[in-house]
Amino acid sequence: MILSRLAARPLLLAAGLLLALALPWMVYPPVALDIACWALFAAALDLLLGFTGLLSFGHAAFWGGAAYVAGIIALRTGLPFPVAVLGGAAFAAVLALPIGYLSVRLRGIYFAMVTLAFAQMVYFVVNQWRDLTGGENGLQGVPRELFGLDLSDSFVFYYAGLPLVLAGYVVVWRIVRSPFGRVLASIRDNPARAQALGYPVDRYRLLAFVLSAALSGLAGGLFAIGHGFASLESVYWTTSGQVVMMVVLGGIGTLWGGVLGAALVVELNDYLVTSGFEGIGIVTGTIFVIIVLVFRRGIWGTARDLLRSRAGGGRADPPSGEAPDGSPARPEGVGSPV
Amino acid sequence: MPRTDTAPLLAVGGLSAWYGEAQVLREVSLQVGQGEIVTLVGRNGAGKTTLLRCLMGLQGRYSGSVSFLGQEITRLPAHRRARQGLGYVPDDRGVYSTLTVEENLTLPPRVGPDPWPLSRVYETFPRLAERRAFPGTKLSGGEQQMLALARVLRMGARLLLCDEPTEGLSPLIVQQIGDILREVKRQGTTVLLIEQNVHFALTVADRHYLLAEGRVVESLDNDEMRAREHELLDHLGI
Amino acid sequence: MLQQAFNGLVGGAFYALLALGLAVIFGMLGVVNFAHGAFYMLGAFGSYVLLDSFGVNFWVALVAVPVVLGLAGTLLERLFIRRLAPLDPLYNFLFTFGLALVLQDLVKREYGVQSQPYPRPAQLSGTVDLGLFTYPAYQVFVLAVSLVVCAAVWVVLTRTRVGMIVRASTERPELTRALGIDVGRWVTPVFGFGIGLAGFAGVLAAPMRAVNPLMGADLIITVFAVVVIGGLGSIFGSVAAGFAIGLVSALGNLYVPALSQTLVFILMAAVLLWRPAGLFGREESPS
Amino acid sequence: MPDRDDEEEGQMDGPVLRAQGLAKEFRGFRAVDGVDLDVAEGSVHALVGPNGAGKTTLFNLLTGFLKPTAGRIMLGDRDLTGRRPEQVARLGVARSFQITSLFPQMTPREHLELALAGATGLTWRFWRTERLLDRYADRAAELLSEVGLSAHAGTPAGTLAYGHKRALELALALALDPRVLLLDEPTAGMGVEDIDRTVELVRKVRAGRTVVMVEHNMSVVSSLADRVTVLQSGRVLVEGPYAEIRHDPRVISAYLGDPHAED
Amino acid sequence: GCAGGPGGGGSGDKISDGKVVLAVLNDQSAVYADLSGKSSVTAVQMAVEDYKAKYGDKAVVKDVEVVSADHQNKPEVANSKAQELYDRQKADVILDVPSSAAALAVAGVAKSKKKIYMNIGAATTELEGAQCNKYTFHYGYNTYMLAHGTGDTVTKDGSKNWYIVYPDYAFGQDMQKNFTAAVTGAGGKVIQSDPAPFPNDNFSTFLLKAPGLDPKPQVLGAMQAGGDLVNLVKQYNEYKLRDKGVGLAVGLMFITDIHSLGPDALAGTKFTDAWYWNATPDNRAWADKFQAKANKRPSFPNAANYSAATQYLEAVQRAGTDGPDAVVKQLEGYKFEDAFAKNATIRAQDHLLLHDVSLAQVKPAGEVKEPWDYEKVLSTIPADQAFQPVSPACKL
Ligand SMILES: Nc1ncnc2c1ncn2[C@@H]1O[C@H](COP(=O)(O)OP(=O)(O)OP(=O)(O)O)[C@@H](O)[C@H]1O
Ligand SMILES: Nc1ncnc2c1ncn2[C@@H]1O[C@H](COP(=O)(O)OP(=O)(O)OP(=O)(O)O)[C@@H](O)[C@H]1O
Ligand SMILES: [Mg+2]
Ligand SMILES: [Mg+2]
Repeated sequence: MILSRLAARPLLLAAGLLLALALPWMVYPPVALDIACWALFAAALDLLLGFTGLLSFGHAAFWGGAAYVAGIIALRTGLPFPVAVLGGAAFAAVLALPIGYLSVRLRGIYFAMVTLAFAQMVYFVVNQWRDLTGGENGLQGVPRELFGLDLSDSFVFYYAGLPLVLAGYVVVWRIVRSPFGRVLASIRDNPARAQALGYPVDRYRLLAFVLSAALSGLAGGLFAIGHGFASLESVYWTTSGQVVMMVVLGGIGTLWGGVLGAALVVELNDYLVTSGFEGIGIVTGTIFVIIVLVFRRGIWGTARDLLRSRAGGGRADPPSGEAPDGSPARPEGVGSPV
Repeated sequence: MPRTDTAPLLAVGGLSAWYGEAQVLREVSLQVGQGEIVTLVGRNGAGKTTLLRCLMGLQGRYSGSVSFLGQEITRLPAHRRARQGLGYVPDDRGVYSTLTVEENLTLPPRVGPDPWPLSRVYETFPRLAERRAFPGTKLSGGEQQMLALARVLRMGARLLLCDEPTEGLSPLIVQQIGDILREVKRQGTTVLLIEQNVHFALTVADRHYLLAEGRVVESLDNDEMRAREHELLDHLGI
Repeated sequence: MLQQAFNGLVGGAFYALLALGLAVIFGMLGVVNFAHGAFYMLGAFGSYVLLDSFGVNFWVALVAVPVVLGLAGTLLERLFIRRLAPLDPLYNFLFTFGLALVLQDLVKREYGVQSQPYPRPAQLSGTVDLGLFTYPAYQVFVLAVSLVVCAAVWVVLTRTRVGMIVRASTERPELTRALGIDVGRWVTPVFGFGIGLAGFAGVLAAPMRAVNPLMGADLIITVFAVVVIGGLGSIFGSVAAGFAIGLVSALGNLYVPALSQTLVFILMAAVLLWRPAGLFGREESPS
Repeated sequence: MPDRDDEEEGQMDGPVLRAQGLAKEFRGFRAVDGVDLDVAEGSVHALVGPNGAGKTTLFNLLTGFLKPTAGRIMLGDRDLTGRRPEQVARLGVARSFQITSLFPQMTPREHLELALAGATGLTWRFWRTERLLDRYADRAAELLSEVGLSAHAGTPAGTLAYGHKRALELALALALDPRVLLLDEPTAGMGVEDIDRTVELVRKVRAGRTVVMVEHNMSVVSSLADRVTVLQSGRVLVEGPYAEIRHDPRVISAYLGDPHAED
Repeated sequence: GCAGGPGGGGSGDKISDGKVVLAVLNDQSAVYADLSGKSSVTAVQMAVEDYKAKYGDKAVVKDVEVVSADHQNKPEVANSKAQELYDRQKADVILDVPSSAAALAVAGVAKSKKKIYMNIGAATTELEGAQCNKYTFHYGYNTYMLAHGTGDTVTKDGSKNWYIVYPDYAFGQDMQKNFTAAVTGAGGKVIQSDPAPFPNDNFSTFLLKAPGLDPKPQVLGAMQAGGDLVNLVKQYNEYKLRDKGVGLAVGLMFITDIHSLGPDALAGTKFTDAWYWNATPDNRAWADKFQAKANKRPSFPNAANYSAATQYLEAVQRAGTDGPDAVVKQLEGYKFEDAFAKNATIRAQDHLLLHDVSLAQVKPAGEVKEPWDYEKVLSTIPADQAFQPVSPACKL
């Protein structure tokens, strides 16, 4: 039993890696890159939502902001694309500092509203700063440069970009399993207590916010290079909503769930676009509503619970949001720990 | 010994309760007669709070039967039970932060034959009168406890279910609460009390049920309790 | 200038009405209703459909549409919101987000994205002389009505037993039931009422704003900012901030057009820096 | 009743924690109203007073959870006034909460590891593995057995019985190895056996520390406290050793009621 | 796929995959859905039928397929879908793609895949400016044409003083610039131009300000589009600016806008239209055919899509192959006339379609005789004046 558990993790990791490598064979390569980028974005958001207990509804600002910066770097300097992408991620981190500084003092739902509002502000700035961003025409013609290699084929570019995504993923995973991650979880569960133990709660939240933003930026920058442009759409609030949807669909606080959610949402969108069905929002919105109502733990979370109860091992955690002592207290975060 | 001359106000039969897979009450049966003060004693985690939650209809999973005033109420929702005359003082005091002290007091409907008027509440608890316009949770712990008790008195409940009403109260206030309970009893109100403080229990109660590991292990009257106090302290760690 | 200020207040009336509904629902149920904008849109569409397909005039719509939407809200609460209420409030936020997408796209599918025409009611098509300047009668009407509605709601919530019961039910539903109050009976109508308010704002908007499926989506984010500025959980603050922001953005358009779109958000940032709980929000207590 | 430590035994070195003219106003209501408090190094100092006297508020001020309206707080020669809770905790003032406050999904062991790691800066290392925290396992186990929680080291705190939660609270405060330990009603809601154990525990941990406790249980106060400050309506009513103040008529009328202890 | 099948009439290896695939990529669910969504797919299908009917057995391509995709007005989706249409669905040409960001994104794909792309719905002049490329064609209208048509004509008609309100984003800024140039060029004066938030539903600030400007403007130039335009016009009427002597000229208006506002709200407003269904009997004949299929009157993008598809097929017919380079060669400099484009040339230097456009005015409701009968054509602006000269930024 214990042995099989020990073996399960590396096996799972290997399977994941294999899947990541095989993806462009299974789906259309540009879509594969979309999935990879969104998956990283979802994981970065989950770092905040599931592991710190903060629902950011404004992550489009970091994803999109980084997309523009990466695009501008690539366009104006012609540096290799990983440099541009990292530049975008760095920008996202810097942008996250003031936004995070103002937002992390707020709790739960207010945090969501305020991040949403700040992201909208970023949207307006990008829209108006036309000389730099191209306004609503978008930033067009971003090159994919890597020491003169020919990356114009999406299939090839997927493999060129994949290491960045995987690296980002490892970072997320690392953070969650670090001492820092443990503190985040405690802050999520009881911030006043954490403070009394000597932890400057808001600063931990801020660092988590900045890290999450940087990783979102990494994903967004790569996304922009992959598509060859950055558009206003990427900083719009629907993008924030979309990534939250992916995380919730996959399972909050599960890390891997986000990947699943990203893959499903991207594929679904891709399918609906050509299906001739008007009203994509009806389908995605309905799925989202059903998940929130019925499978609150998301696909991954639900599956994991089923497996666990089947295996008869440790009992399943109580549904997140309900304190295990049945007290009517409303915890501030959404997530439950892994 | 349980009085047999009147039909019991509250009768509990074969009550079991669970949290998840953990069973915390096992076949608990007890009776409380009209006008009695009965305490539940037992060490931390014995299941006292859970028992009260079952009586009030707040416990998620339980089996057995509860009857009040001769009527079966096992399946009634909580608010219907309250309307029949059950008054609940939860162990966390249950004070609303979004309501002022006075609103906290006047929130529940009057249910019994003899509800206290607000003026009497304020006479008895002058602290509350002073802070009447403040949000409920801005009161100190002890003040909140008073508020919770005062609230069910104002409701005029026939049976008070009090979960450790003296916890965290100063000796003076504890004495005062003892007085109130005795006064309430004189008026014919019945009280089922959870109490850790055996001295206090002895001064107010008529009878005691001892709970251990979810079972009623003893039913004692005041004299027996006093006589066996030390033995019980040693064995049960009350 | 004075005229501009007045005009700002009229714009602010919509923020205020929406913020009020949002704050009532939030204050009472702890739910931040992302679909509020969608219901505003449904209000406007409702009056359009009534007029277009059934010839029902504005005045009837002004009553009927909020009532119907309010009932729909009641149903919504009964079926869904209630199930999520005991959980973290974020779940209801997410739920209403999904709902907003669905509602918006349903209307889009039915009527397309084009803006639909809706005339001003004949009685209000003239102008009113306000002493210092004349002003379109309809706008004066909007301002007056929304002021009255906001005041009435505030009184009900803070000064009546209904308000008290609903506040209690929101904070500790289980305890409130144990104190003899049938919580379910109260929470539902309040939610319906909040939705009705959004619908009411929508009907008011129809004659002066473009009636299309997207009209609520962007507005709601600004209203969020308004609510944050006004003070978290403060009904009075939300309404006051609604009017104030209307005023500020009208003057902003005039004097600093380059900032006009970001002004609300800059204000929000400033308020957060200075008073994290908003202008009228309650100070948080320890632990 | 209980044997109290001789007054000479605790080395009274002058105040380690000192409040001067401390006041806190809530919307015009003065919950703490000009309190001067000197807590001697190494002593156990009890705060008693009727409900609503301002004891918890005073604690919140001392630990930075509330900002004082007026007055100063000194720890040794350091000024604590206006510092944030985590800074106060780092500087050596730890507290327990009157209403238990834990991380419901974490086990007691994890609680303690977290408390122990807090001061080290280790917890900023988001790139390291959490096994790093294992280095505190021994000390955590020690603390758990001290408070009698060894058997529950691996149970999620949310499902512990109340008494155990209180014990964990205490262990957490101890884990910070504070100079001054503030305990808000450490025995509230406990049975006699647990109370005795807690008294023993406090007696044990006071060595080398200063303890300030709010307590309503007079037998606990009498057996532990070197000095007692009686608060009423936000002001200091009387201060002195327990033996003195228990007979003070003002204290009796304001707080103790008619002669309380039968001893 | 029956590539090189028997009886293929020699088209076999000349036609890639044995068939020609026309892909309509446009907005079928967001803001432009009514203007040019599925109805444009219908228009393209009409073009295919007409092509087959015209050439019958002589048609170079026997097998013409029309596919479509919804880009939801999201450039990312447009970008991915364009790649997929070219790669997987073997599209030989992509048509339509409204909104500038999506249009430019697809132009990039066309360039790298070396496949033909004929844009219809985008207003940006970037397509024939800095972002132009060998495989991209711009069809129908652009900001220069809208601004110059209206600005020039209205000024020359006597409204010399303008107050311009434009939405603060790329399209609006473009329009503002072009309008100012046109007005000044025609001897008028722009007294002030103000950026308005976008999106925005409250324009009263500007409307209140307008009559008080010194000198008083004779015409308010509104550069808003879609919902914002509707808001602005509603409020313009509310404040009775027309009565105060401030007329209204609109930068971009589609017939669908008039339909949604009701003609009375806009009566008298002048604007430039690329094509109006009831302008000539010829237009009307096509509009009738269209209505039989689509159940509504065509917007100009509908007609433009028809025209683009027709001209593409004609070019394939002339080239005898669907090889992109050969087709491009056939399209460049081609002069023609069809149901949409009159006096038309595809300019070889930048692939912009030049054609006659009209200055139109909205009829008051009293003059509307049938559904969608909203416009009166005031004058025709000849193709060579309607569009801008070749931009030096464009290097094909
Ligand atoms: N929400 C819960 N989930 C799981 N177990 C619980 C929960 N609440 C209580 N328990 C367990 O049920 C048992 C009985 O708890 P209960 O609160 O009824 O005890 P009690 O006698 O009131 O104790 P105390 O004197 O500490 O209040 C305890 O072992 C406790 O750990
Ligand atoms: N955040 C607050 N806002 C307003 N008043 C408050 C606040 N916190 C405490 N008070 C008031 O300050 C007074 C002192 O409260 P405190 O909790 O300090 O009392 P206490 O001495 O600890 O009482 P107890 O022993 O009952 O816990 C009380 O009257 C209380 O109502
Ligand atoms: Mg209990
Ligand atoms: Mg206290």
